[in-house]
Amino acid sequence: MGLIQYIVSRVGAYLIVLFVGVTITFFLPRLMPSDPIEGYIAQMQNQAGQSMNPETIEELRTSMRKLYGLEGSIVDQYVDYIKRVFISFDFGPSLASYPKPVSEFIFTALPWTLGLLGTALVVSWLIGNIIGLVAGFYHNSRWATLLEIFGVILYPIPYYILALVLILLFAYIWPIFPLSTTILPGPITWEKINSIIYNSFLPALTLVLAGFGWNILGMKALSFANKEEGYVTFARLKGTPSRTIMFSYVFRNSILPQITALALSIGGVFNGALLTEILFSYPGLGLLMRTAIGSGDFNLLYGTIIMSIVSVATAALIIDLVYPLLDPRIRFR
Amino acid sequence: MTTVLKTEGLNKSYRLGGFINRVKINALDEVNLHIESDAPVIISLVGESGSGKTTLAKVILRLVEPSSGTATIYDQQVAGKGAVPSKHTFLSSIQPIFQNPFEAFSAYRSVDKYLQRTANRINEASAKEAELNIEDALASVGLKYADVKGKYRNQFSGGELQRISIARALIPRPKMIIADEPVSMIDASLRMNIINLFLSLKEDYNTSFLYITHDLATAYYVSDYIAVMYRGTIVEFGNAKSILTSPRHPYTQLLLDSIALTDRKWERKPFAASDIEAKEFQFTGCRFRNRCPLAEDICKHDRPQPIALPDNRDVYCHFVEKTAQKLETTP
Amino acid sequence: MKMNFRLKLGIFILAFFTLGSLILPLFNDVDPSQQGTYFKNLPISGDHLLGTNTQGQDIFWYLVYSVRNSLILGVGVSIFTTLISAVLGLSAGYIGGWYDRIIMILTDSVIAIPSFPILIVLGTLVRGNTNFFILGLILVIFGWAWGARTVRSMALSIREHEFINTSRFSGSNTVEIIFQEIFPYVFAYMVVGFINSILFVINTEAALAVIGLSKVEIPTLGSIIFWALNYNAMFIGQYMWIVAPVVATVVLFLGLFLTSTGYNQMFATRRGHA
Amino acid sequence: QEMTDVGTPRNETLIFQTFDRQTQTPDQHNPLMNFAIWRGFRELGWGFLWETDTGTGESYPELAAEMPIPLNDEFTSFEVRLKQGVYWSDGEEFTADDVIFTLDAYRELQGTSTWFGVARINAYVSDYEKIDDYTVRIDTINPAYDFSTVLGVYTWGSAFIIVPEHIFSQVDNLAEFRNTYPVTIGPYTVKEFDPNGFWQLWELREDWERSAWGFLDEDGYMPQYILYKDYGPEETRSLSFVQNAYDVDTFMSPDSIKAAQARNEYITTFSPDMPYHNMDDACGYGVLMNLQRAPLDLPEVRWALALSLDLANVGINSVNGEFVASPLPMVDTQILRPIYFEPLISWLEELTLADGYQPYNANWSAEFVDTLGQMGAQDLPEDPMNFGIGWWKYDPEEAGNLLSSVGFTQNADGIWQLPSGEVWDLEFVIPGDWNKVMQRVGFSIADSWRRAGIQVNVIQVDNAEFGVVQNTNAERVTMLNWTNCIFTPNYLNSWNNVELEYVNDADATDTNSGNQYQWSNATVDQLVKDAKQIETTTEEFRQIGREIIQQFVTDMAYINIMNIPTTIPTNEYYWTGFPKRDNYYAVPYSWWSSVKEIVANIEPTGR
Amino acid sequence: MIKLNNLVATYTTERGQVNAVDGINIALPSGKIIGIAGESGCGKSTLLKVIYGDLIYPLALTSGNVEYGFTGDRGTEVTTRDIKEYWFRRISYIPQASMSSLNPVIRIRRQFVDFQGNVVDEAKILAEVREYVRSLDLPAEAIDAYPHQLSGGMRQRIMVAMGTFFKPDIILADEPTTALDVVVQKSILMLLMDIQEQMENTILFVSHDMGVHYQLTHKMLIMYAAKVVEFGDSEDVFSTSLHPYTKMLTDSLPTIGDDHIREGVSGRPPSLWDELVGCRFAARCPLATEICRQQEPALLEHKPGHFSACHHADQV
Ligand SMILES: Nc1ncnc2c1ncn2[C@@H]1O[C@H](COP(=O)(O)OP(=O)(O)OP(=O)(O)O)[C@@H](O)[C@H]1O
Ligand SMILES: Nc1ncnc2c1ncn2[C@@H]1O[C@H](COP(=O)(O)OP(=O)(O)OP(=O)(O)O)[C@@H](O)[C@H]1O
Ligand SMILES: [Mg+2]
Ligand SMILES: [Mg+2]
Repeated sequence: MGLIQYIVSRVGAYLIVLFVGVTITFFLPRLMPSDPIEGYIAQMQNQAGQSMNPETIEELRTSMRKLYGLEGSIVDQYVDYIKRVFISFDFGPSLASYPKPVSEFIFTALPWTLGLLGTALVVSWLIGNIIGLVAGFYHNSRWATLLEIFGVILYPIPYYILALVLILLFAYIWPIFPLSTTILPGPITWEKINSIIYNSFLPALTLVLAGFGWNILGMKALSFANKEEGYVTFARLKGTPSRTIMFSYVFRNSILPQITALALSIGGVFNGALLTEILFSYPGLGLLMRTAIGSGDFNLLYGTIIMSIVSVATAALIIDLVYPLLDPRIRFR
Repeated sequence: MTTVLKTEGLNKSYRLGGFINRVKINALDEVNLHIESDAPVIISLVGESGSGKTTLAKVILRLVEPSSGTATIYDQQVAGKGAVPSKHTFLSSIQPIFQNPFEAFSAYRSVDKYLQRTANRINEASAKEAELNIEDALASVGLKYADVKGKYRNQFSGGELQRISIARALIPRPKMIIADEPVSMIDASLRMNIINLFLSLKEDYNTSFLYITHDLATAYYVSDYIAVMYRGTIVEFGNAKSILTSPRHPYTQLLLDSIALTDRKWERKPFAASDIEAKEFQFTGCRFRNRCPLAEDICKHDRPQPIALPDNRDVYCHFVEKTAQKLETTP
Repeated sequence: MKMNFRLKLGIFILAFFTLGSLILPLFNDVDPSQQGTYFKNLPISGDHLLGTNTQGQDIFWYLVYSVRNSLILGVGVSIFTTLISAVLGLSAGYIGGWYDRIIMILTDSVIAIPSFPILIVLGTLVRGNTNFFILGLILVIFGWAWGARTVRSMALSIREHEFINTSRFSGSNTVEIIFQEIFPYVFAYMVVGFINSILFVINTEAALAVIGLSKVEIPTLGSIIFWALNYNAMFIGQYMWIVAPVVATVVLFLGLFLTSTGYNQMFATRRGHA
Repeated sequence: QEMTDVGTPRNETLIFQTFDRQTQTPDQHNPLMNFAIWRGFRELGWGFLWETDTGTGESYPELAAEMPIPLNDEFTSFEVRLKQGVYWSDGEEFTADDVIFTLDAYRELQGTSTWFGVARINAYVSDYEKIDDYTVRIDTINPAYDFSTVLGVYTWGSAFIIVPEHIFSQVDNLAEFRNTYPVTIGPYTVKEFDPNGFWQLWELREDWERSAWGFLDEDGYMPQYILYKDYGPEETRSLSFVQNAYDVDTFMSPDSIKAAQARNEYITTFSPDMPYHNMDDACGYGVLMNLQRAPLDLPEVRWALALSLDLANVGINSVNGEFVASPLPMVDTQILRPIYFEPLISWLEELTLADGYQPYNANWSAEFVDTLGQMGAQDLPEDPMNFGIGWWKYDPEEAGNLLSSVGFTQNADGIWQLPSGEVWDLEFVIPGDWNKVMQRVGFSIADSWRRAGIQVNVIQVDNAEFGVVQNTNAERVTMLNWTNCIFTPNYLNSWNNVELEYVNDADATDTNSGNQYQWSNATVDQLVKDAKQIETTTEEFRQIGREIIQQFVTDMAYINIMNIPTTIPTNEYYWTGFPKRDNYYAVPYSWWSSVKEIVANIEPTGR
Repeated sequence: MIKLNNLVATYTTERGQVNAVDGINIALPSGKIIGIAGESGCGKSTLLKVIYGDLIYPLALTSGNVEYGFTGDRGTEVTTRDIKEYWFRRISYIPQASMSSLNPVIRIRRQFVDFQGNVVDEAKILAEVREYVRSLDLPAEAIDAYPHQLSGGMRQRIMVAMGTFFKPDIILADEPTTALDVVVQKSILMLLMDIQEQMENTILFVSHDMGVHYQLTHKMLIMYAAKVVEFGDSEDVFSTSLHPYTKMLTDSLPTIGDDHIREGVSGRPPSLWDELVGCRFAARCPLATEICRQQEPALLEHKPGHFSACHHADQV
């Protein structure tokens, strides 16, 4: 298979994954018993503290159906939807916050989620892999074992509890970080960036601590196995310093599967976003998703889920395309 | 007459390298071999490292799909379009000995498992028979079953593993064994035992061999036929004894000249082996032309066609007539 | 076969948890999940080894049942996810071609779709009619893809090794090659995946309880934590309520981890590696 | 000087925890569309024709100069006189033109607006006319005894929000106008807000005294800044509260409040003794049942559920014993108790079920106080009636009798089976963790039913689905709900459609549009129809109310449980003068009209 | 002089312990190419490992030590204890498996320098490497490639270059040409010979190919079943061997043009697991007598510089 064919086939698979994802995303929420409009009407009645008479409700219902584009058969809606998403990346208006378009929500939230969770993901991936590497490489050393046990103890602690403990420590008992996120509006200045970093530090730290455990385990297994390879033995026989062996040999060779894992775990970011954002009042896609579900806002839900699908699939595609640069042995067949 | 081995226009190309500097390598380039015989035969395949010997073996073993062409073993087409031999007959008639004995067994399975599987599956032997089959096969390569049992590949020396590989291939008593450098890691004394074993298998069980080797002396000792390969092409093919005693292709001659003998020391003159392997694979004409003392313009453009000589061999050289006398083999 | 210290300690921890949580309930006849059985917020005492919580339940007994249920669920689900990912990943990697492509599109789709919102939707569909079986099924559905993808990529490179061919010429069939030749190479990685999956199940179960896919009334490590958090246990000084399940989870995981790495090491030693 | 997170002096900023944590529409301040409702917009930025005094439940004129003047005997035409000298924040005067423009806009936006008020007013008002700059006439479709609460404010809701004509008339498409930094008529203007919707900062107008409700203030002092901000879920919020980061919380659970008080002496609750919190919320928690669907169509079964509900245990386990029980289908508040509860006590004591059983436990509160005492609770009130007038007996045995009487049986495990012999698997919908207190109450109820041998299947659902279950018969078996929101003695706001014509089939999938109990009771139907023809402040109107209540109880149309324990702790480090039991001038809630009164009444401590 | 003092090296396995080098006591002259031959599994590689000082689990040195005949940085005689410090600077190792001995993901040139610890001036070292590689008539581009881009022969030559770059005193080569064709093999051997001539280092060269030994070596060391059975000048060993096993090794091979049937050595080498008494070759030896089965022959200097461990050395 030639290079072009390889790229074409990867991109093809990418599009199919997107398509399958988008389709599942479209149909599943339709099965939800909570009709967004009914939910909305109920909410209105609660807000008002007064019940409306049936005629008013009926009127509201029809006009909202029209507004939200929920008319027509489900097939029509689907075709229309696929067209809009794939051609103009338009998810329609939010149902709960009509007429604000979903894309506007997403574009406000996305940078926050990517900024915080992306950074935390990469950092914890790096730390986890390095600890895993050391633990696998020096598996007989006491220090490495200690480091590994530390990771292994931290790892199973439920995220939420870990976060609470950190909050207690660093925002309450020893208040060097804020308890809740405050982000001031206005143009990006140094001051603002500083404030964002200050406000994001604790959530990021939690994500990092909670995240690297898995990388430790994976990397340890990989590097432990990699140590048996002939070139590692030979490097040792060359008298190569063990640090060099560890990084240039064992690490460079075991990191490849971990890179794939990193790309795929971007999906986890969107799940992880949820808890973090709730706990730290941090703006982002996770909270948006939660709101969308809570209020039965299909359009917003689609938007966020598709955003997530696109990110993961794109990351995986990029990794696949870049992989040959990382692994010179790759041959296309 | 049975067609013991026949390849017709066999081609196999690989692509090497990354995105930018990718090269195509014709590891097999129009390989045509044909041997008809009622008696079992031993065919040696010799040549430069990387010249496509293993590739040819793998095509015959159905492990590599040829880019084009066909291969036939004992009247049965095994490779190329339309080859669908039944699995069991195929396995019981052809068995391989792989080149790198360290790679031939999993690091996670003790090597005797492979022997047992072969005995159980291909011989369809009962547990007891299997035990005997294995015992026999190992004994014929100088090993004791008890020393092999339960051990993993890194607990053997290279030669031991190679012998175990051979023993495994012997268990089904196949019609043809494809032996890819089966004795490269075995000491001289045992090596002869194994080579003699091949001969007696040929006598007693009618087993034919495709014997891939760098050891030209043993090739001379056992083979009926020999094929010499260079960069994916056959350069000389035919009767083993005559080719090895009077080579007619310049490469064969170079090869024979490079043997480390035990009675005559090499002349210590500057010696540069070719290294631009990938480049030579790209040549349109004769691939040996860069190192050939006879090379002329025609060698650049025309792939030499086989010239059949009366002593039952084909030589792929434009200047066969000039090679009858010994050449200066400085490339 | 000589066991190393790691393995011994790991097996000891696992045995302790398994036996403890299976046997102890035989000596108890109070439903630990019933509210208001005792006065609330009682301190640690001989009657209540870990005190009682804000709902008037005995924390120790609740924990014992929780460990049992979580272990059963975790191990059950992990066996299936691991099996599925092994079978699909290895076969896709080994067999390749169309089969591989279809499996991979399936895997990638499952991976790319964020599970949480979908689970919530499922939760509303199942509408409280859940039991451990449905819960397990859902966890399996969302748990296999990751493993499958990694295992496949490993299988892709392993199938190029010569011993695969040796095995084939020894008469092994595809299934045997996948499980006897390729599988051992991914085994260590899968064991890690397996214990990770147990942890995933324990932690996800609580989240699923919240969205109605599991029942928070049934004692599990997840539900204890759910309740402790719901009552802000850490802040109101009910430390045992929250510390006990976390310590249990951590120790349990440590047990799994030590067992798996200890075993790997033992096997490596057996194969003659340091 | 200490500053807040948003850069204002802390001691000049009054800070509320937001009600809904985050809003999706922080920049949306156009009241003709759905807007950021929990950020003080309606309370601080706006004004209405009439407001509700949350302390007494009475309406009073705000933008109007006086209460509406009925122009005919049918009560369908009213003259509304406006105050003079009220100004918008940009200096324009408020006049009848604004009212007329708004009414016009409501008409125009019918069908395109997502604001419920538009539909509500259009279905209510038939005609209107400007009489002069400060007078308008408004006609209604039906007799409108509730004119001042519909065109004004009912406790917290307001359907009619008057917009500045001089701004809105410049806008092309009102349905897409966001009005991000609005011209307000209240004393505050939006200074800044979080684009992500976590906070919003209000600043006092310089001319606040000529704003819609500047007159409420008596001492000439109002806080310079008011911040609505989310301090996270309870786990982290309670920490912030201890650190004096904000002043007024919303629904913190009783256990956390106690723990917070132990750490910070400035944290106070509504009352110094139990139950510490204000229970004057308009709504109560109750179990809503599908009265159409077997076996819940049988009053015996419904009574059995009520009698196997161990309220003392539920209250202790879920809300630490801090609640007010109410056996009647309304909340037991300072306003309602004298009117509806006290007159019915003797009737409750004599109430007998068909089998002669007397379900009422008048001693419930006293017994409850006893239990609390045994458990070591402190600050128990001298009058047990603080926990309510009483509740139903906890008597699973009688519940069993009732069930047996309609053919139920118990299996070997003691689980109740339907007359058909199948296990009775009762579906019980409760809110998920978006409403923790209800969630806990729900699980506790389920627990006590289970102990009585009833197999309960608890389903936690999300906000949106909860609304659907609430409004769709097909989805509902039983659910824990906040319901029956009656704040003023005018019960019609909740009961105006408990009428037969609104009852759907047991399995109807359409949304119900009235009679939320789906209760068909001909007597009540008639009573409601009668009540609609009567002035709401009369004794006759209230007598009808008591009769309806009796019907509710006898039928056990729904099991009312307790007033919503609206636990609003305050932190008095920076501000003091919040409404407390001994200083009760308004309900203490930060999302009701009471905010106006609170803002006008509080004082800085100078710290 | 490299002194092997009474070496016993043991492998630990599940089944127990096995001595793969069992009492080797001999002095090897410096500055010579010493060939090592013997049946497969007799402990040649193990001996090299021991000499190299690569004693990690499961291999351990049960007794004895090696003196390398040079003094180390601390001015003391280097022995097995501290030889590790001199790896690749004064003693180097060329393994057989060039295929798997090079890191597939980094370029050759990095692998050329990464064993030197903290390289101060990498550019300078690289230039030296380049110069050295060129001086060996290897294409300089080769070191810029990834291993998989090179042919087996080229990789093996790179290994030779790598192993000799620091002009070590001792070079251990374990079957470095086994997998290569004779043309390439010849080029590598010539390369080694040239290097040795220039640097005068000691090369221990393991091979099964007696022809190679004949071409290359100055001295021969023959092993059988974990023991040394013969040691002497190559000329002597090939022409007048003093051990029947050596004789079999040299005689059993066929030559081109000679159509005689060759017999291998009958029987099989003893398993190292068994208890071994007497001469280990006795079972297969045509000269074996009772004494051979009873008593283990010592390695004796039968002629000046020519050692043999055979009771019947005179009859060979
Ligand atoms: N899977 C493969 N992908 C790409 N190229 C390959 C592959 N296998 C072999 N080649 C290339 O094809 C050529 C022929 O290889 P092959 O292994 O057949 O040679 P050989 O004659 O067996 O060599 P040797 O004597 O070293 O075993 C070589 O250049 C090799 O690099
Ligand atoms: N890691 C190991 N564990 C256990 N036994 C081993 C190990 N490596 C080698 N052996 C055993 O030690 C003996 C000597 O092995 P060694 O590799 O030194 O032989 P060799 O002479 O180099 O053989 P070859 O010529 O085949 O390479 C053999 O019997 C072998 O089975
Ligand atoms: Mg080959
Ligand atoms: Mg060896």
